[in-house]
Amino acid sequence: ACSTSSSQSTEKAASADGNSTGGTLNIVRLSDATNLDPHFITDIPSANINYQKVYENLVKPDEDFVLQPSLAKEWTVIDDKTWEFKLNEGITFHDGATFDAEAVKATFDRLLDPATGSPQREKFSMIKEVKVVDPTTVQFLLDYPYAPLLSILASQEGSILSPKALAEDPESLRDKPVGTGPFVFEEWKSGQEISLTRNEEYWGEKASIDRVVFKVVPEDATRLAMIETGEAHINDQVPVTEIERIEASSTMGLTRTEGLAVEFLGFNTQKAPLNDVRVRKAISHAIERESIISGVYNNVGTLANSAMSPKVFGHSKNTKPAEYDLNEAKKLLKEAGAENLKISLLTSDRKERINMAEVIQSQLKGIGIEVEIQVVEYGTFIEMTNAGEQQMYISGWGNATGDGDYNQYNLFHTASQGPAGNSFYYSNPEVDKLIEAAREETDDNKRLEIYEELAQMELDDAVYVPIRNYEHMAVHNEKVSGYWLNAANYLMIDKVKIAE
Amino acid sequence: MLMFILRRLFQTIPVIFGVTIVVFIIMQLVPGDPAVLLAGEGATQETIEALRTQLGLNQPLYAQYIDYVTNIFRGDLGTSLKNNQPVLDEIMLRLPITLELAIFSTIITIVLGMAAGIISAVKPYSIIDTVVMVIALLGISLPSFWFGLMLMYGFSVKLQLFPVAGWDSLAHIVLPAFTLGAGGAAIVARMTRSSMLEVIRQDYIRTARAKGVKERVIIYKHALRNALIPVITVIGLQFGALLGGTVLVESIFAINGLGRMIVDSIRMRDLPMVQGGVLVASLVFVAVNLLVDVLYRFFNKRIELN
Amino acid sequence: MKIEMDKEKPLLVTQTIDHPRQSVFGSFFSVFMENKAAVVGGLIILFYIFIAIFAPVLAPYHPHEINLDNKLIPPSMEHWMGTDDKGRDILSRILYGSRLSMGVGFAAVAFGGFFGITLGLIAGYYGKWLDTIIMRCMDVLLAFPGILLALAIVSALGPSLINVTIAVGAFSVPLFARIVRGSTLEVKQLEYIDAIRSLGARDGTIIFKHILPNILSPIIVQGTLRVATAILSAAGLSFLGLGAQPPSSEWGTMLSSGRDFLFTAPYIAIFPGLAIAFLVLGFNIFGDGLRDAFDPRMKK
Amino acid sequence: MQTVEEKKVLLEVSNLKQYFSVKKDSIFQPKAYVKAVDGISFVVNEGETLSIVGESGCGKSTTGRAILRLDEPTDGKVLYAGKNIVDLSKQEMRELRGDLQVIFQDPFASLNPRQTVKQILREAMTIQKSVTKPLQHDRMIELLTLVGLPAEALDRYPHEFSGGQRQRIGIARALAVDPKLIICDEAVSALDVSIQAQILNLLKKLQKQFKLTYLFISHDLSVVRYISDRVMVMYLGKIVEISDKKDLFDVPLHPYTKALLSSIPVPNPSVKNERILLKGDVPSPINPPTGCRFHTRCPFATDRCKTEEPALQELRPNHFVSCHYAEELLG
Amino acid sequence: MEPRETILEVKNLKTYFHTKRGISKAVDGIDFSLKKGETLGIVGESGCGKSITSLSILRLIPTPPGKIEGGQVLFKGRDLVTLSDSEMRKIRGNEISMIFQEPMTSLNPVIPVGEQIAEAIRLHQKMNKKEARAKAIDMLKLVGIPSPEKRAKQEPFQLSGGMRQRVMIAMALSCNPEVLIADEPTTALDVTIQAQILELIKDLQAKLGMGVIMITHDLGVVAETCNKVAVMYAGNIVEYAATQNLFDEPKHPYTRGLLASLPKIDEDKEELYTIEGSVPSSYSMPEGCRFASRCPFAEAMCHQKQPELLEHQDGSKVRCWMYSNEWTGEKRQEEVFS
Ligand SMILES: Nc1ncnc2c1ncn2[C@@H]1O[C@H](COP(=O)(O)OP(=O)(O)OP(=O)(O)O)[C@@H](O)[C@H]1O
Ligand SMILES: Nc1ncnc2c1ncn2[C@@H]1O[C@H](COP(=O)(O)OP(=O)(O)OP(=O)(O)O)[C@@H](O)[C@H]1O
Ligand SMILES: [Mg+2]
Ligand SMILES: [Mg+2]
Repeated sequence: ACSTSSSQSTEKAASADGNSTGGTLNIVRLSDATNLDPHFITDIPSANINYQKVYENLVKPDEDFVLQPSLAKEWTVIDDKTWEFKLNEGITFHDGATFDAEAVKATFDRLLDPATGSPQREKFSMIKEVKVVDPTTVQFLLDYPYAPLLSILASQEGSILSPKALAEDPESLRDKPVGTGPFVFEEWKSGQEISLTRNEEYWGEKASIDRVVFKVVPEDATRLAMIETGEAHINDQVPVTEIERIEASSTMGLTRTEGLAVEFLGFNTQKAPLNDVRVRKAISHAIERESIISGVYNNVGTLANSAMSPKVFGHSKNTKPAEYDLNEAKKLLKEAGAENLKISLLTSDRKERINMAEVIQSQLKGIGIEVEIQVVEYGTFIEMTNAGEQQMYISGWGNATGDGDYNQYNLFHTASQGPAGNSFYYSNPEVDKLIEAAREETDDNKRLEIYEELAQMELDDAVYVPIRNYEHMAVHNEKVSGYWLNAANYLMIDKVKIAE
Repeated sequence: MLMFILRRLFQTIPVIFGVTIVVFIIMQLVPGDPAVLLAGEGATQETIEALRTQLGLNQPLYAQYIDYVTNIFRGDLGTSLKNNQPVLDEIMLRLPITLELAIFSTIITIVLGMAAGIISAVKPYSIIDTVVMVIALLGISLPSFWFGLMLMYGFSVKLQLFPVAGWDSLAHIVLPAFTLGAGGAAIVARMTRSSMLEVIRQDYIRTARAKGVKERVIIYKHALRNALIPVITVIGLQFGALLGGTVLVESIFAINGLGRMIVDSIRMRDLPMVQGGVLVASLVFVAVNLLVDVLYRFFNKRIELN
Repeated sequence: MKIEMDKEKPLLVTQTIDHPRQSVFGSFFSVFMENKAAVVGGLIILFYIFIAIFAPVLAPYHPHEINLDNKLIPPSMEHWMGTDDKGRDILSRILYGSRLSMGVGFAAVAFGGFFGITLGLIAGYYGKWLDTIIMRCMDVLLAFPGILLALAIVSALGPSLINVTIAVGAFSVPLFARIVRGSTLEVKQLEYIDAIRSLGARDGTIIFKHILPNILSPIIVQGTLRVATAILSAAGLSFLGLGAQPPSSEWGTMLSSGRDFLFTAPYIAIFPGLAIAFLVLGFNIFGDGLRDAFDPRMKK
Repeated sequence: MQTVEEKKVLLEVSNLKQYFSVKKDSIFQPKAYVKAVDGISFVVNEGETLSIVGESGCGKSTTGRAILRLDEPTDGKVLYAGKNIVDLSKQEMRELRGDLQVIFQDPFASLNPRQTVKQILREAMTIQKSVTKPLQHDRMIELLTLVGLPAEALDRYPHEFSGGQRQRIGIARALAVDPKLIICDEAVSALDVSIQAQILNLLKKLQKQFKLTYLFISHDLSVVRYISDRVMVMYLGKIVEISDKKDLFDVPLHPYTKALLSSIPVPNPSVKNERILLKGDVPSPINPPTGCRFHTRCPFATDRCKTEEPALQELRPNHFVSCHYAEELLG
Repeated sequence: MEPRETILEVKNLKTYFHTKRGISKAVDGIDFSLKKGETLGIVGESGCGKSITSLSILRLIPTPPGKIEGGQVLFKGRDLVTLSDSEMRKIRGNEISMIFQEPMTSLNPVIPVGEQIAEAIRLHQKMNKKEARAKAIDMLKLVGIPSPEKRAKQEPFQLSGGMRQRVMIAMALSCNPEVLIADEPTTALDVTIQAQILELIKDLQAKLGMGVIMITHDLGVVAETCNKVAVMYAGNIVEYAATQNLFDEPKHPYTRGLLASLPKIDEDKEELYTIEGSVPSSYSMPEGCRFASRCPFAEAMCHQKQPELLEHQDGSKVRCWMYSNEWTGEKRQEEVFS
C-alpha cells in the first residue's frame, strides 16, 4: 500500500524560474487562527502560521519526514532517560533575546508547568527536567525511556519561545508570537488576515519573499477563484473535487503530499448493536473502501490498511483489513441475529466526511442496515465522541510525531478511553500490554513487529474500518514556486519565490 | 422636529431592551452547559463549578439577565470562546466594514431601484416597463448567494474585471455591493413604480394637469415627491434585509464583516460572539430605522397631524 | 387631527351593480383570471405541487441512491440534469427536493401566520394596552435585521430543517401581525362591525366571522409572498450549512454542495438554483397577481 | 328640563361626555383630548323622531355611538327604560341590544360583503334569539317585503345591490330583532335624492307600523325637517338648541341655528332668502373656545360670550336654547 | 339682458370608456353652450356623466380607458378636441380652468399652497418667480384667506377644507380664465362653508366676468347660482332650460320627479314622491328613452326609440316623446306630481 513516494511537487511549481526575489506571498485559508501561542495551539490553521516560519524547533522533519538538526546542531542519547542537545550559536529572537540553553529551558519549563494550563503538556509529561549544562548544551531528563522524544520536539508544540517574552508578558504570545524563525510576526487582523515579514537578521538562509499574508477566505470556490486570477498565491485547503479543474488550468498548479493521518469509520464498541463483534465485522465487510477513495476523495490519499499511515513509524504493509464481501457480511449479520438494524453515523461537518457518510449510508443499505447520518459542527462532534454518545462515527487520527505510539496508545489503550482518543471505548488487556511494551522497547525492529501485531489484532476485533491515508494538497498560482507541504500538513514557504 | 426625534429616541429604549431579552432568551435555548463548553476538554468538575459561579450561571435567570444588560451598558459583551478576545473589540473591528458594504449596497438599492421604478412608471404597461419589471421580479426571486457566485464567476474569473474577494479598494466593493443591493433595488423599483402609479391617479395630479403643467414636470415635481414617501420606508426596511444578507455575501466574497463573523461563530459555537454580533446588528438596524423615521417625517410633514 | 370629516360623496347607484367594490370569490376569480401573470404564477406553483406529490412516480432514480461510478455526468439522455458528485440523479433529487423546499416554505408561513394573525387580530381588535404590548413585542422582533433572527434561533436550536422552519416562521410572525392588525383596524371601523356589535354579537363571533374573512386577502397575498421569502431564507440557511442535513435533497443544501463544482460541473448548482428561483418567482408573481386581483384600485 | 306631558320618555341622556385622547407629540406635553361630546343632556320620547343636526365633527355620531355603547362614554348617564346603560355588564348589555338598533350612512360599509342577505338576517335573529329557528325563514321573507325587496334577494350578496337596496337590507337587519329605538346615523346622506326619498318614506312607514322611536342623525336640514318631531342642534360637542321641529324652523333662537337655516340653498330660484354668512371655520374640538363655543363665529358675540358658558334655557314652550342673548335677539 | 357672446359650445360630445366589461357610454352626445359671464348648471344624479363631461372639455379623461368618441368642444371657435397636446396645455388653467369636488385631495400635499398657485401663474404669464409669488398672495387675498403671506407658505394639510377650496379657486382664477368649470365645488363642505364658497364664486364672477359651469347634484345650489341648467340622466341631457323656467315649469318626467322627491326646508310634506327603479347600467343602455323604465308615462314608443332633445316653445329643450308631435298618450303629469 505504501507505494506513493513522499512529496511530489507538480512540474509547474518546481520549474518556475528562481531569479526573482521579494514580493508579498498571499496565502488564502479556510479559517482564521485562534491562538498563536504554540503551547495553546490545538488547530492546524493556527499552527501553520508559526511553524517553521515564526518559530523554530530544536530539530525539524525534512521532506521525507526524517528529523534533521535545526536550532540544535547535534544530539546524543546519553542513556535511556537522558538526551543531550548541542545548540547553534549566534541566534537571536525577533525581540532581540539571545537563543541559548536557558531559552530552551524557559520554554519547556513553561510548557510543563501545570499552572500554565497548556493542553499540550500531557504530550511532554515524560520529561522530568530540562537541564542547562552550558549556554550551548541542554539535557532532557526523562521519567521513563521514551523513544519518540525527537519527534515531539520537532512538532509545533516543541517550538522554542523567546525567554524575554515569556518573562515579561507571556499572555501577549497569544496574539504576538516571538520566535527565531525566518519570518517576523507583523500583524493579526482578526478574522481577516495575519501578516509576517522577512526576518532580515535570520541566522540561516534568508527567505526570498518580503512578506507573507495569510488571508481568511471561507468559501472554497472563492479561494480557488483567487488563485486562478492571481489575487492569491497559495491555497492549502483544496477541495478534492477541484483537482481536474486545477490541472486543466493554465494558471494554477497543484502540490500533493502524503500525510501522517488516517481516516476511518469507528465503532463505539460498547453500544449495542456494535458491541457484537460480528455486527462490526459485517459492516467492515460491507464497505467498499476503494470506491470511497475514488468517489469521495477523487483519489486523493491512499487506501489505508490500519490506523497508521505509511509514513508513520510502526506501519506495516502486512496488516489486512476486512475484504469487501457482501455475502460474508450478510452471513455474519444472520449469525448475530441482527435484523433491520438502524444505526446512527456521526460526522463533523467537513464536506468530504459528509459525502463519505452518505456513501457509507448507501453501501450499508446493501446489507439491510439503515444508517441515519448525524452531521454536527466539529466542536459538538468532539463533545459527543468524548461522551461516548455516538454509535458509528467518521474520524481521523493525525500524528504529530510520526511515531506509532501516538496512534496506538491514544486510540486503542484502555486508559485513553474518551477524550484522550479512544472513542471506540475499546478495551483489550492484551492490546494494552503490547502497547506499553512497545513504548519501552528501544529496538526499532522489535517495535515494528509489535506494532504490526497490534494493528492486526485491532483489525480482527473490527474496532474500526481504516479508509484512507491522508494526502495533503495545495494549489498555487503559476507565479509561485519553491514551497512544499510537509507530511503533517504544514506549508513550508521559506524558499518560496514569486515571479512577476 | 427636535421633539419628534427625542420622542422617537425615547421609544426605541423599550425596543432595545426587548432585543436584549430576545437575544438572551435565544441563548438560553442552547443545549448544553456553557460552563462545560468554556472549560474545554477534560476539565474537572471543580473547574466547571468554579466557572459556573464565575459566570453567574448559578443565579436565577432574571439575575443573569440583569448582569447581562449591565455588562452591555458597560460595553462588555463578553469574551469570545474562540480566541478569548473581548467580543466588542472583535465586533468593532468588523462593524465598519459591514457598514461600508451596507451603505454602498443601499446606494445601489436606491439609485438603481428608483431609476428603474421611475422608468417603468413613466410608461406603464409598455415594453420597457415589462422588461424592467421582469428583471425586478427575477431580482427578488434569485437566491443572493447564488447570484453572488455567478457574478464572481463571470466578472472576476472569466472577465477579470473585478477582484474576486477581499476588501481593499473600491473595485473590491462593486460585486458584493451589487449582489447585496440587487434584491433591494428590485423591491424598491417595484415599490417606486406602484407608488408612482398610485400617485398619478390622485386628484392633485389631475389638478396639475388642469393647470396646464407639462407631463414631465408632473412626474418629477408633483408625483415623485409624493411617491417617494412610501419608498423611504421600504428602503429603511430593506436595510434590515441587507444587513441580514451580509451573512451570505460576506462569506462568499471573503469580507471580514459582522455577518461573516456571526456565521463563523455559529459554526464554532462561539456563542458570546453570536450573541454580540446579532445584538449589534440589531442596534444598527434600530438606529437606521430611527433615521428613516426622521427622514420620513421630513418628507411627509402631514403625519405630524396624526 | 382631522377636523372636517371627508364626507362621502353620493355613491354611484349604477356603480354598485357595475363594479362590485368588494369581491366574493366569483368576481375575484374572474379578475384573477384576467391577470395573466398571476395565472402563470399559479400554474407554476401548481406545477411544483404536482411534482411534489408525484415525485416518486416522476423521478427516474432514487434521490439518495449513490452510484459513484456515475458521478458528475453532465446532462444527458439518461440523466436529464446530470448527476452530482455521488452519482445521484439531479433531476430525481430536485423532484423529491420540491417536497422539502415547499414544505419548509408552507410550514414556516403556516407557523408564522398562525401566531402573527392571532396576535394581529387581538392587537387590532382590542386595541389599548394589549395592542401596545403586542405591537411593541413585534417591533422588537422586527428590530432583528433580515434573517439574523432566524440565524440566531438556528444557532441555538441546532441545524435541522425543522428548526429552520421554526426560525423562518418566527421571523414572519411580526410581519403577519402588522398586516393583520392594520387590516383589522381598517375593517373594525367599518360600519358593519358596529352594526353587528350593536346586535350584541360576542367578540369571538365578530373577530372570526366578520373580521377575519374580510382581511383574508391581504393575509393571502402576504402569505404567498412570504412563502417565497421563506423558501429563499431556508435555502440561504441551508447554504450556510445550518439547514437540512444530508442526504436530504433540499435545494439549498443541493446548491450548497453544488457550489464546489460551480466551475467544473456547474449544472449541479444551476438546476437547484433554477428550481428555487423559478418557484420563488412563481410565488412572487402569484402574490402580485393576487394583490392586484384583490385590490379594486389596481384595476385598470 | 323634562316638561313631558303625556309622552313617555324612552331614553334619557344626562351630562354625556365623550373625550378621545389625542396622540401626543412629545412626552412632556400634557395629555390632550378631543372633547367630541362635552356634557349634553336630552330625552327621547317613545314613538317620536328626534333629530340631531350640526356641522361635520360636532359630535353627532359620537353621541349615537355612546348611547349604543359602541364607544364607552367618558362620563354621564344613558337611561334606557329606567336603566343606566353605561353601568350594565357585557352580558346585560348584549341582551338589551335587541331594543336599540342602528342604521348607518355608508351603504357599502354597513354590510359584511361576504355574507348573503339570508346570513345577515339570520345572524341578527340568532344573536338576539328574537325568532326561533323554524320561523326564521318566513320572518326573513316578511322583513324583505317590509323594506320593499323581493324574496330572491335572500341568496344574493350585498355587492349585487344598489345603494338604496343595500340601505333597505340594513333596515331589515335592524328590524329583525324587533327594536324599540333605532339610531339612524346619516342613514340617507349617501343616497341620491330619488333614492333618498324612497328610504325616507320607508322609515316613516315603518315608524308608524311598529311604533318605532328614531334618533335621526343628519347634517341635512331639509331631510330633518321632513322626518323629525323634534330637532336638536349641536355645535362643537354642545347642544345649542333643541325644540319641536316646527318651532325650530319657524322661530330659530340661536344665532347658529339661524345661520345654518339660512345657508341652505333652496331649490326655488324665486325665493331669495336673507343669508347669514358665518366667518371662518369650525374651531378644533381639541381646544374648544371658552365661554360660548360659538362666539368665534357669532355675529352678535360680546365679551360675556367669551368667558361665560351659556346654559340651556327654555325660552319658549319646549324650545330650549343656549345663548346669553337669545331673548334679546328674539325681540 | 344684453346678448352676450358665446365662448364655449359643446356639440354632440361623446365620451366612452372601453373596459374589459364592455363599453361604458358615460357621456353620450350632449350639447350645450356657455356665454360670457353666464353660469350654466349641470345637475343629475350620481354617475350620470357630469364629471366626465367637464373633464372631457379640458381633455383630462384618463386615456385609456376613456376616449372622446365624437363631437366638438368649440372654445372661441376653436375645436378643443382636435388641438395638439401642447396647445391644449396652453388653454388649461389659463383660458379654461377647473376646480374639483374634493378639496382634501385635489391639492398636492407636499407643495406649499402659494407655490401651487404661483406655478399656474408662471406657466401662463411671463412672470418671474417673485412676481408670481406676489400674485399668488394677491389671489389668496382675493378669495378671502386671512394672513395670505403666512398661508402661502403652508402646505395643504395645515388648512381647513373651506380654505383649501378657496385656494383651489384662487389657483383656478389666477390667470383670469374665461371659463371656470366647478365640479361639485361644495359637496364635501359643510353648509355654512358651502354658503361662503358659493357666495365667493358669485362675487368673483361678477368681478371677473368669466363664464361658469357649475356641476352639482344639489338642485338648491342650481337654483341659487345658475342662469341656465342642463339636467343630465344616464349620459344624456334630458332637459336644458333657463333656471327660472326649469323650476317654474319642469317638463321632463325625470326633472319633475326629482323636484318632487326632494324634501324641502320650507315646507312640510307627509310623503315624498319617489322615482321607482334605478338607472340603467352605462354598459348596456336601453334602445329607447333611457328613463323609460322608470317613467310613469312611458308608452311603447318610449322603449323603442330614443327621443331627440326638442326645443319647447319657451326656449327650453326636453328629451321626451311627450313633447313631440308623435306623442299619442295622455299628458297627465300634474296629477302624478302634485
Ligand atoms: N375614535 C375617535 N378618536 C378620536 N377622535 C374622534 C373619534 N371619533 C370621533 N372623533 C372626533 O370627535 C369629533 C366628533 O366626531 P363625530 O363623528 O361625532 O362628528 P359628527 O358630528 O358625526 O360629524 P360628521 O357629520 O362628519 O359625521 C370629531 O372632531 C372627530 O374627529
Ligand atoms: N375610469 C372609468 N372607467 C369606466 N367607467 C367610468 C370611468 N370613470 C367614469 N366612468 C363611468 O362614467 C359614468 C359617469 O361618471 P361621472 O364621474 O361623470 O359621474 P358624475 O355624474 O360626475 O357622478 P358624481 O355625482 O358621483 O360625481 C359612470 O357611470 C361611471 O361608471
Ligand atoms: Mg358622523
Ligand atoms: Mg362627479
